[in-house]
Amino acid sequence: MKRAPSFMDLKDLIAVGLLAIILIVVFPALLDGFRLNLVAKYLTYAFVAVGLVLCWGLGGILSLGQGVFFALGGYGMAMYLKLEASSVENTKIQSTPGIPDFMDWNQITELPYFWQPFHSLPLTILLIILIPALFGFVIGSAMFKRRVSGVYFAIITQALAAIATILIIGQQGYTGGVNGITDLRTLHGWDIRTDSAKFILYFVNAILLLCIVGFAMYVRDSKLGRILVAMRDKEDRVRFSGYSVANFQIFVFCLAGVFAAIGGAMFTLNVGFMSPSLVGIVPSIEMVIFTAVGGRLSILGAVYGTLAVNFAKTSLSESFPELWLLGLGGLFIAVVLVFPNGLAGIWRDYVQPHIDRALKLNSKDPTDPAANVAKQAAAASPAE
Amino acid sequence: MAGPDDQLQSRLRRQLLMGIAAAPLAGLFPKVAFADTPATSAVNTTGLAVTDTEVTVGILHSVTGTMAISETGSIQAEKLAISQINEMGGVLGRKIKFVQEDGASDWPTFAEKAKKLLVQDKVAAIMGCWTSASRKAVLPVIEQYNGMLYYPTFYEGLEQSKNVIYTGQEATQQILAGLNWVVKEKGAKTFFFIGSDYIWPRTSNKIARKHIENFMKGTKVVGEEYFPLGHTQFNSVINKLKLTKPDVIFTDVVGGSNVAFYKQLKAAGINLEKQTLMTISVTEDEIDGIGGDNIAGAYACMKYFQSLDNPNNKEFVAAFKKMWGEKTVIGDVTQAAYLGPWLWKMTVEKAGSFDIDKIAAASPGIEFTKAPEGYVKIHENHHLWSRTRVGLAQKDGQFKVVYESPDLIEPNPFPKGYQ
Amino acid sequence: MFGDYSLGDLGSIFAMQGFAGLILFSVYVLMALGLAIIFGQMGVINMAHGEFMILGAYVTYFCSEFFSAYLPSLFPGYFFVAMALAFLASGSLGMLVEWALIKRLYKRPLDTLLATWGLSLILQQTYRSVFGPREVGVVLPDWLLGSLPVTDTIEVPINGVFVMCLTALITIAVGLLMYKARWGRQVRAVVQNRVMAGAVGIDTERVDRMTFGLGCGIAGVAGSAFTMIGSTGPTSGQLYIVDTFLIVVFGGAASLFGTIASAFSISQTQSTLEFFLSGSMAKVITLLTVVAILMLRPQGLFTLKVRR
Amino acid sequence: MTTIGTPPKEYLLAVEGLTVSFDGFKAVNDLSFYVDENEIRVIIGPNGAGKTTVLDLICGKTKSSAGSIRFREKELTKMSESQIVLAGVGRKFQTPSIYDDLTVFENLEISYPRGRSVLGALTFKRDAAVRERVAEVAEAIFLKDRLHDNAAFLSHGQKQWLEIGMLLIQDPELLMLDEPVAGMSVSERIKTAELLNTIIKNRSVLVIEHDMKFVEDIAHKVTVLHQGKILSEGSMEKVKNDPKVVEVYLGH
Repeated sequence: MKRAPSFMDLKDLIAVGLLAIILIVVFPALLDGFRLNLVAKYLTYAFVAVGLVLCWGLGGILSLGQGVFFALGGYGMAMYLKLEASSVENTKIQSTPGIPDFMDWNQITELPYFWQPFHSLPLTILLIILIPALFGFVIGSAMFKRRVSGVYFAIITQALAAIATILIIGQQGYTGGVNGITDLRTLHGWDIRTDSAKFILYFVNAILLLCIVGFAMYVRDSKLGRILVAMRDKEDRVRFSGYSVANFQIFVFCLAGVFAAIGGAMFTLNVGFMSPSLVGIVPSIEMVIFTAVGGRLSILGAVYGTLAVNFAKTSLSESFPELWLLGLGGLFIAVVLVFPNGLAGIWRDYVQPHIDRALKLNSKDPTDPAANVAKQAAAASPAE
Repeated sequence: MAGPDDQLQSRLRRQLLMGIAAAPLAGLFPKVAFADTPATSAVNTTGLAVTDTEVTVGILHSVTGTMAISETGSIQAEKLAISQINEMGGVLGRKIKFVQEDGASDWPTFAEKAKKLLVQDKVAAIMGCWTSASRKAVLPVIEQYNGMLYYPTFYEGLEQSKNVIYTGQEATQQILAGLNWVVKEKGAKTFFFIGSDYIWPRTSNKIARKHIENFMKGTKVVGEEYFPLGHTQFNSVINKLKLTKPDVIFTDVVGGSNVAFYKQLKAAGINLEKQTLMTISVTEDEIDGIGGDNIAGAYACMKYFQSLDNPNNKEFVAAFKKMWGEKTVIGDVTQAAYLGPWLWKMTVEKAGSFDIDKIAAASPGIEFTKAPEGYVKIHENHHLWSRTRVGLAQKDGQFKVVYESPDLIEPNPFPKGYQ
Repeated sequence: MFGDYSLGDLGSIFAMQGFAGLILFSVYVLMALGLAIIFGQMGVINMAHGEFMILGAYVTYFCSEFFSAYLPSLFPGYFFVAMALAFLASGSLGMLVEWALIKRLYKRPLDTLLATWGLSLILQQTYRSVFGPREVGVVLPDWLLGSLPVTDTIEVPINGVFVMCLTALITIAVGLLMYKARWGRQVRAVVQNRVMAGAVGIDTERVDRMTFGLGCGIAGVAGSAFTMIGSTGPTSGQLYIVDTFLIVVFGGAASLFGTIASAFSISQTQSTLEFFLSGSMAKVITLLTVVAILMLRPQGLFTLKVRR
Repeated sequence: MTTIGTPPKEYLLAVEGLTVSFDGFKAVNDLSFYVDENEIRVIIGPNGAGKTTVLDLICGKTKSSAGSIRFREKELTKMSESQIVLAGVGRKFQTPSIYDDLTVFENLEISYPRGRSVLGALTFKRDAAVRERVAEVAEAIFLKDRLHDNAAFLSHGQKQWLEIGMLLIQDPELLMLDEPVAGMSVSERIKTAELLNTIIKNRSVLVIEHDMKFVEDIAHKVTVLHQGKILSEGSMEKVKNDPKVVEVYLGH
């Protein structure tokens, strides 16, 4: 078969279809409103994890600052919702009605200029995409043009996450500080707090995630995806084949950032508030671990990994809160030492062969991207 | 036991109602108990987790993460109160069962767990939260699903909800009496504020500043500094203290930063016996980490100290230590957390129902005469009337009470003139 | 802002501010030294560095409790015993961790980051289960407290002087060990070419283990010293990790001298800014400056330009 | 620009006064040489003479301290690596530099001179032209049957060929090869020489090589480097008989 390694071949289609059925049919059928809303929250993290597969898994760029992007999206959406909730009507007991309550508490009497655009929903949505992209571009240009990579990039992005947290908490008059932006009510007049709204938002979230997964697969299966892998292996060779490596790194970093920001915005909608506790070092690293548990090379694995870790976290922390941290720590170590390709690797090594045998599905077709990725994973497993 | 008088009263009531002397046996005689125990259908019309013998409440604090340090005491106090109430026969004849959830020092987790407690466990009340941030995260959930939260921490005010009873002090209650005292007793003219960088210290300092600048004569604030949570280097601000030589250092630094701050203050030669320092954030709990030697001589301004000399408190401290060990200490928030289950019990009994709306309506006016801090009473605004005290830190980690406000101070979460 | 103060006041303030900066500098060097060895020399990203420090702090706490209960006469000197034990405890734990975990990951530096982060979570929870969630107060001998008055207004905190001396001592010892002793040459040989080093008869596994243990042991001593100025609780270690890494990276990872220079510039910036701005903004600006400079000069302050 | 006079005629590549120092050590010191259109130039010299550094400087991997490198009137010292490649300079590394995790086909496809921008790569279509060209090159580099194997599974010699193939598909005007036959078996070496002989047509080539037999076979002109400077330059015959060269290099 000399067909191009096409985006969404049969195998991908089946896998994505399965995920779609799980998300859109199985979960809503099995889970009550409360649990479904929890799943919605987990899925917002999966946006970040999918971005990390492209950025870290394929491109080899480990960002420990994805929380910053998550925050840019989450706070963008929260600012819009907060302004809508802070109508003059709702805030008439304040000394300055019409501005968010936390501004009033901090003696701010006028809405800051950078809040103004968030009066408009279309503009908010646009900014949720554009600001992270721009931020990623600035950071990426500065670092990748100077060949900052690997460990150094990870540590610098981690410092950015720390700075962002201190800044958000310190500038509480403008950001709500450590409390975050809370008490959000309506989206363009639609009450997002009701159970029916949460139900609808779950589906919006799930479908958006499926779109992102599809787009990520498109990127992976395009030549750009292969260049990312090539870059991870032999950066210089790519450079001396006439590619501007930095531009590709910037692109994939921005893309992962935008994915994270969309996840952040969906988080705000599903959870009903945004808080600096999702910005800092710890959440940023946790998002990396979701990706690692799923398998850093597998886009669908990232979604399942996120769900698995969070399900475990919720159920373990409900029954044994002390054990949870030990479990999480152990998971980190196990994923690194024993299962470097995470759930996707386990699936590929132990489950897939049986299925293949049963279905007599020929996965030897070398232009089949799923098989390629699997092979890449096998070859890449020990080395960075 | 916390309330022998209460116990006595309730025994008397039971004896009157049932003609049975042995209260603890009540549970063994369901038929008889029925006379004391109103039908579940009557006391629970909204589907809360109330059965004929049990009622479920939630405890929602951080067991893990950075806030576990502070919240442990609150959990202990709430469990103590619940076990005491159960020993006395429970609430409306029903034993209290609790479901404990871990907020993990993470505000979204608090919201998630609060929702779980209300939606899945259908708890009749939640004792919980510590930081303002966790309360702010939980508040919309509690209001949406119509729950009842008993919140123990002294906090910044600017909030009032039908669904929350604030058992700690709001900022004006805590601060103003202390400032008045320090100006009067120490002749203080100049103040330097040092706080952690988040809403409670900033709001508290704002109120303190307004009071100093607008409501007192000849006093001023000569410095105001904030540090990120967890900051451990205070030498620069200590130099500023030496430069400005304030009469009073007024601090609301929280958590582990306190340890660094007081150790460095002492090392820099600032002797708290000579330099007046007033804190609104250091309780006996924090002194455990700071070390009594390092903070002896500082004044703390709050409503409760473990050393309070009254019979209620003596029994409370004894019961607490019996349950949790001799070495445990009890701070302001721990005591406030202890009030939660009791206030809820009394409110339920007054309302004759577990229904949230009825409890919310019945809360104002509830008095607790047996509170370790002395008499408290729930205000219309769901905060407590309480006294404010100033304690002088001792080397052994306890406070010596040097001042107590003569009257109960009215809670005023939206203070006019302090905004 | 200086209008209100006399010249003499200002002079002494600048003197004390400079001294505050020096203390911060010593603290930073002490924090970063262990990491500079582990990260700079071995290339391992040890995210559990803070937890190794806290182990040292807990050891000090237990020593103080033990001495005050059983050997009160020797209490004034317990701090030295505590530091030695802290070094041994953290160092042994480090060697254990190297053996169980790190040695499998030398080729995957980014994965050491994830694995040691997991380790730090486990250690934190272990501390919490064993020592309780609250902070413990370490009682210091009297001679370590208080200050030496230099003039009427200038006072020098004794524990600050102690930290400075300790830092100087450890730095010199590490410097000698790494650059003068045979062992240091072996470490560098292993770092530069593991296979070749093994071929010429260096026991690379042992060198790795000892190096990692040394780095962790120094972290333990740092933690022990920090009980004088900071808090000791299960999660206290996390406070240090970002600062520490930035110092090492900013200095140019492979150079001990770079680490010291970077600790100096960062501490001076921070402590000067703190005097003029609020603590939060000082921190943000310092970190941002460091990140900005790292973006312009990713190799850090001091690195050799080498032929590749 | 730091040009030292104008060269007498139009060269494809003009290197003038090129200097680079690493912490004071001058790896390349005031080096000047010129390469003609369609010329095959071999650089030889003992270890540490600065041969690889010269290639690094030309392709932009290392930045020069002084001097100029002009290629078709473009100043390469001021261009980025990818711009230099786009200008028509291709380079093969000493150790085979290929992408282990991609197949042979994908390795070659990445070097195909189309879709080199981010957007271009994202919308790149593997059309007939691409497939034909890849098949053609794969045939030339003896890897026709291995097209869909991961490059990691190739032998050392095959990896070298693959990298040469990647350069071939890139079709540069100046091709720089760093020890193309190092580490090869005898039979591989013969095949490689054959391969090189076909690909060096219609372009200029700059080769670093130790194998004298091989050098004699292909070189138009030889440049001998020693301690970052030119020791001798000219035909193989002339260089071989230069006493200075004999002393430092060929003598032992």
